[in-house]
Amino acid sequence: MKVGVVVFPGSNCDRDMYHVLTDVFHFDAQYYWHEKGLPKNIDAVILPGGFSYGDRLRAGVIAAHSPIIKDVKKIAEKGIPILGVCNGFQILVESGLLPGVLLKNESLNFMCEWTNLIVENNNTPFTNQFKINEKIPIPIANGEGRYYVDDDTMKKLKKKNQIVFRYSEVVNGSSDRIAGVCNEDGNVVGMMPHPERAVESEINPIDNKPSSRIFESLLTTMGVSK
Amino acid sequence: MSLEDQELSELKSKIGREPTPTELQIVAAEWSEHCSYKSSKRHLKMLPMTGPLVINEKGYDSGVLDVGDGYVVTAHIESHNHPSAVEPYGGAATGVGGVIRDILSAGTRPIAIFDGLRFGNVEKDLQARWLFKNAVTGIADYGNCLGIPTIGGEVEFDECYENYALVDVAALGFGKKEHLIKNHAKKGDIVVLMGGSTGRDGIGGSQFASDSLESEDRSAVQIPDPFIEKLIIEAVLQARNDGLIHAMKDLGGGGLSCAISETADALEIGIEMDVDKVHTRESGMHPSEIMVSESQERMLIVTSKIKLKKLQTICEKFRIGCSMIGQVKSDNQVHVKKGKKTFANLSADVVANATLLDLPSKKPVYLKTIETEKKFKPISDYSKTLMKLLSSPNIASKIWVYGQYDHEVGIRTVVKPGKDASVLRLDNGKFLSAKIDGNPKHCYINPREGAIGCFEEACRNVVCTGAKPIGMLDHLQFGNPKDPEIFWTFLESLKGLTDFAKFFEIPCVGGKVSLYNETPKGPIKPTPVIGVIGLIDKKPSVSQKISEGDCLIIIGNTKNELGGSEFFEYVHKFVGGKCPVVNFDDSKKNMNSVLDLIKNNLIKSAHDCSKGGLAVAVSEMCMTNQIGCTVSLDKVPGDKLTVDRILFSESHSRYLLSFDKKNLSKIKDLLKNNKISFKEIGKFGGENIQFNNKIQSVVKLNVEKTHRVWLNSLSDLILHGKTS
Amino acid sequence: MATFSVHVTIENKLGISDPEGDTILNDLVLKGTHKTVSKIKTAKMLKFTIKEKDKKTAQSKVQEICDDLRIYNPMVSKVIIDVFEN
Amino acid sequence: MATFSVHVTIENKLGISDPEGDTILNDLVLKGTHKTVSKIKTAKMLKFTIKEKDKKTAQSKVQEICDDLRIYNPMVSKVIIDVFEN
Ligand SMILES: Nc1ncnc2c1ncn2[C@@H]1O[C@H](COP(=O)(O)OP(=O)(O)O)[C@@H](O)[C@H]1O
Ligand SMILES: [Mg+2]
Repeated sequence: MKVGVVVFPGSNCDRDMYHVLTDVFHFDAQYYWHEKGLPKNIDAVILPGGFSYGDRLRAGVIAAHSPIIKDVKKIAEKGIPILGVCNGFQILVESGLLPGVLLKNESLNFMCEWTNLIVENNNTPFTNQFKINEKIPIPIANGEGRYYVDDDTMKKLKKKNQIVFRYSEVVNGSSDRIAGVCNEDGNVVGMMPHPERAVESEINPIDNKPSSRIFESLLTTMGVSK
Repeated sequence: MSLEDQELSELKSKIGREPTPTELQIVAAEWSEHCSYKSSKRHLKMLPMTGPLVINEKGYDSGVLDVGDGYVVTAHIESHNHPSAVEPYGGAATGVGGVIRDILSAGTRPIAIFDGLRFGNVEKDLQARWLFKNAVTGIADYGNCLGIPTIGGEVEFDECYENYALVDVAALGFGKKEHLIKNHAKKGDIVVLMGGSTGRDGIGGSQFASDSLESEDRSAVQIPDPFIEKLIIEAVLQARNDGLIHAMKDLGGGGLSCAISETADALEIGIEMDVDKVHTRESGMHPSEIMVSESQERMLIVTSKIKLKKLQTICEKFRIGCSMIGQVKSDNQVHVKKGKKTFANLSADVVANATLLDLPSKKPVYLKTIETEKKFKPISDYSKTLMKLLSSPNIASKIWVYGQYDHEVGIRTVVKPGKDASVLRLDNGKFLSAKIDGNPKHCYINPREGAIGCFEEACRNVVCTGAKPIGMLDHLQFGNPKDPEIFWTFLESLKGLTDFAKFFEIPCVGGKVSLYNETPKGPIKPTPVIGVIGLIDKKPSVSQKISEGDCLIIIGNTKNELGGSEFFEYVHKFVGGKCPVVNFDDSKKNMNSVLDLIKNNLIKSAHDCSKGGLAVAVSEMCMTNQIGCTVSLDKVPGDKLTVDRILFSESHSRYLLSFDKKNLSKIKDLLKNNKISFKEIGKFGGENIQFNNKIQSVVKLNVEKTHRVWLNSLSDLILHGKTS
Repeated sequence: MATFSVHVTIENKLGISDPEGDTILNDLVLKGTHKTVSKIKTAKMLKFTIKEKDKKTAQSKVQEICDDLRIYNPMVSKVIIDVFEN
Repeated sequence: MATFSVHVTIENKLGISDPEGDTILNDLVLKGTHKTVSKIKTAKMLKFTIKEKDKKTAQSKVQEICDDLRIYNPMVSKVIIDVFEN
């Protein structure tokens, strides 16, 4: 159960994610620098949040051209679970692994606040321990987090059940309040909120159990019983 | 940029010859107020700087505190006032960058940022609004990109900052004690300049910071590059882990001149460097320009010949510049060459140690009459007055500010901004609490008591989280020190802080002096800003939700101290009166008692009483808990006072405690035992914030509605120009 | 070979909202005394300095860069490319 | 009265660094196969739609708006204003 945490220049939630993976859920996690390749036998890959390349030009666009993304794409095709969080989601979108685009928040500001997610698809490696419509208290922290797709893509997303999370209320102007999506196969998931900031009760002022299920889902997928 | 005549002759006599033009530039940069502290240094020595937890090492740019189990916390505070007043976005952002590098240079990872922001009257003054908005974005963009949470701060508006800005930034670092950089160097070691390239931007910045703003120097503006800074942080920490750093210093005011001469002086070495080796952004820069450029995001590192390769490999990985610019000599000289040619060769001691001044001081004339109160129109509707205060820019929620700051990254933030102090968890199971506070309105009326008040307020905030104060940072911001009246206010504030620090045995672990803060209308009010760091051994006090039937106790006396209060200044537009004075004994007793109550798990939450007085503090508790409260003003302990004074006096050492009724007798016993002045003054419940005087209702406000106004009025004002 | 300055303007496609332009218009310009402005659209510009054999190659080369490297996101934006001889 | 489209380009003054342009050049464009690009400078553009009596008034009006409302900070940036008749 090897989980890779990809590190780009400017990633800044890599260490948080690593801590949660190893110390809280006891995965065998390892960092991979963006210029390196990923090993063949990896079991899951996580692209953490941050400001890769300082968010220059557009969040995620420069990192999407990193050498490691080629490997991420190969692994994605094999059906291995891949999760992009915040900037990781932006990178997945910019590299074409996920549909849509993340635009500047309607407020035009960086927003750091606690939100509630609603689970819309519990058929992904990161949501299989949820019930549909379950609520997850979780924080966001982003400037470019407004998910947008054109009408045709939206239809497709709905048809193929690719909407994974919605905000329970309007947060930043995302199309249909979308907070996370997956690819058609469901193994590549991207989400703007930060699960790694919500799984420990010490720093979660509301309830840490729902977001923990994101990682427990991965454990289940990988055949590890809790 | 130049030396004063008398300084020039002093330099000549010290070196026994005419200085070269490059030497003149280097010395002018280093002898500026900003770098040399020439006006303040001899007085700053009065502050207590040692204590059982303080680790002192030569050459540290930040204070180091031992928090046990092999871990240390580092702390520093800085301001970027002049640059922020002309380019608020870049000025504020590079301010963050600078203080972060100070934390980094001790060898610790930065884990938190605090910002203290002061501007003119944002309700009337569009320029102030523009400055404020852009400074906030500058801090947000920089800190967020670095992935260092900005977890607290303060915001204040006062007409004395018209056309000006005070942007203070404090930072905390954390690391293993064994990883602290020991700052040593020996002959033959290599001097490396790491990070961004050197350009003409920011030339003369430190002198700029020491001039009044009239001489606006355009080239002194710096462009922030948080992305490079982030790479520097990771590269430096990796180099630290690999033991590649013998000594390190960040490049701040005075650029290379300052970094080279101070490193040479502190480590008692000589440094010979070649400006041709510095990676520059533009061609054709003169040696003196390279030496005084204040381009941001650069670090000076001393390493050995053998370790250099490894250091270069790390820099290559992060794609940041790494120039070997010189080497360590045994002669204590700062020797600047361009190729073979010498441009400066001065003793480090001469450059790094400007002659300290002993400026005259004199009690300001205005203080003679400032305490005399005017007669005021009586308040006819206290509900309206309280609502007005709660929506005023100084008291309204600052969520528009901290909501733009990533305050969660790093997953340490246990108590988030929006309460009193914020709390971080540390790797050894302990918790760190910190807050910065200032109060120029009080300090203007009484520079000494005002400064003590800021210190006590920061302590109170930290104590409300269950933390014991273990260190203090001071940032002393005043006008032109050559004015004896201003210098007197500086000395008074400093003496007050010293007394308090000694009495409470809270060592000063870092600080900064910023002088020449003058606006076109004159000097700013004295503005010391105090940061207090507290440590929690076991469990922090995280506010529990207050519910129906819970009780409210106030600790501490309410006195006739409306001078400099928001009530006088915002409601009555009056500057004057008697400002709050801290009684040291009461202060200590109250602090310890609150800590005792928290330790014994007796209360749900503690909130300190400060700006806006009791009325505002109770309202804040109600609003953040979405519950009403009925308070009896006649029960409030202290002087016999009129209703307005009980509601709005800003007397110090007061705490509001909420708790379950079942703990009442235990709490009372503990407080009585500790000989504390306290009273049970209210009950939570219902949907109104209500203050009664005996049987008469004085204030009645709906919690939900008030909450909405308090929460949104600052952003409405800044974004849409709405005043409520 | 000659050096060209190529201006790439990245702007929203028709129908994509531009909250920033709207905010500058409504909260800044129209709040003041400037009532003759009816719309503000924001765009981002990149000015390339490029060495190519002629204007046409410079243009097509930059277009290629923009497409290949996703200098703009085609779902929401378009680019306008103007070439100037130096 | 006629309607004009006024393009305001806000860019850093000469000698002021442009970290964003540098990153796009070094970490994106030059990492690929596009070696003929030697510099990229970023700028921001605002496209105003404004009704004024003539081109000159449109130009000066927009300049005034930019100065008054601090659409740019003259300390670090400059504006270039181009007017087009609609
Ligand atoms: N500029 C700022 N940056 C970050 N947090 C801020 C800022 N201003 C205020 N806050 C936060 O808002 C809350 C209230 O601040 P303040 O009114 O200064 O508190 P207090 O009166 O307890 O000192 C605190 O948690 C503080 O950290
Ligand atoms: Mg407080």
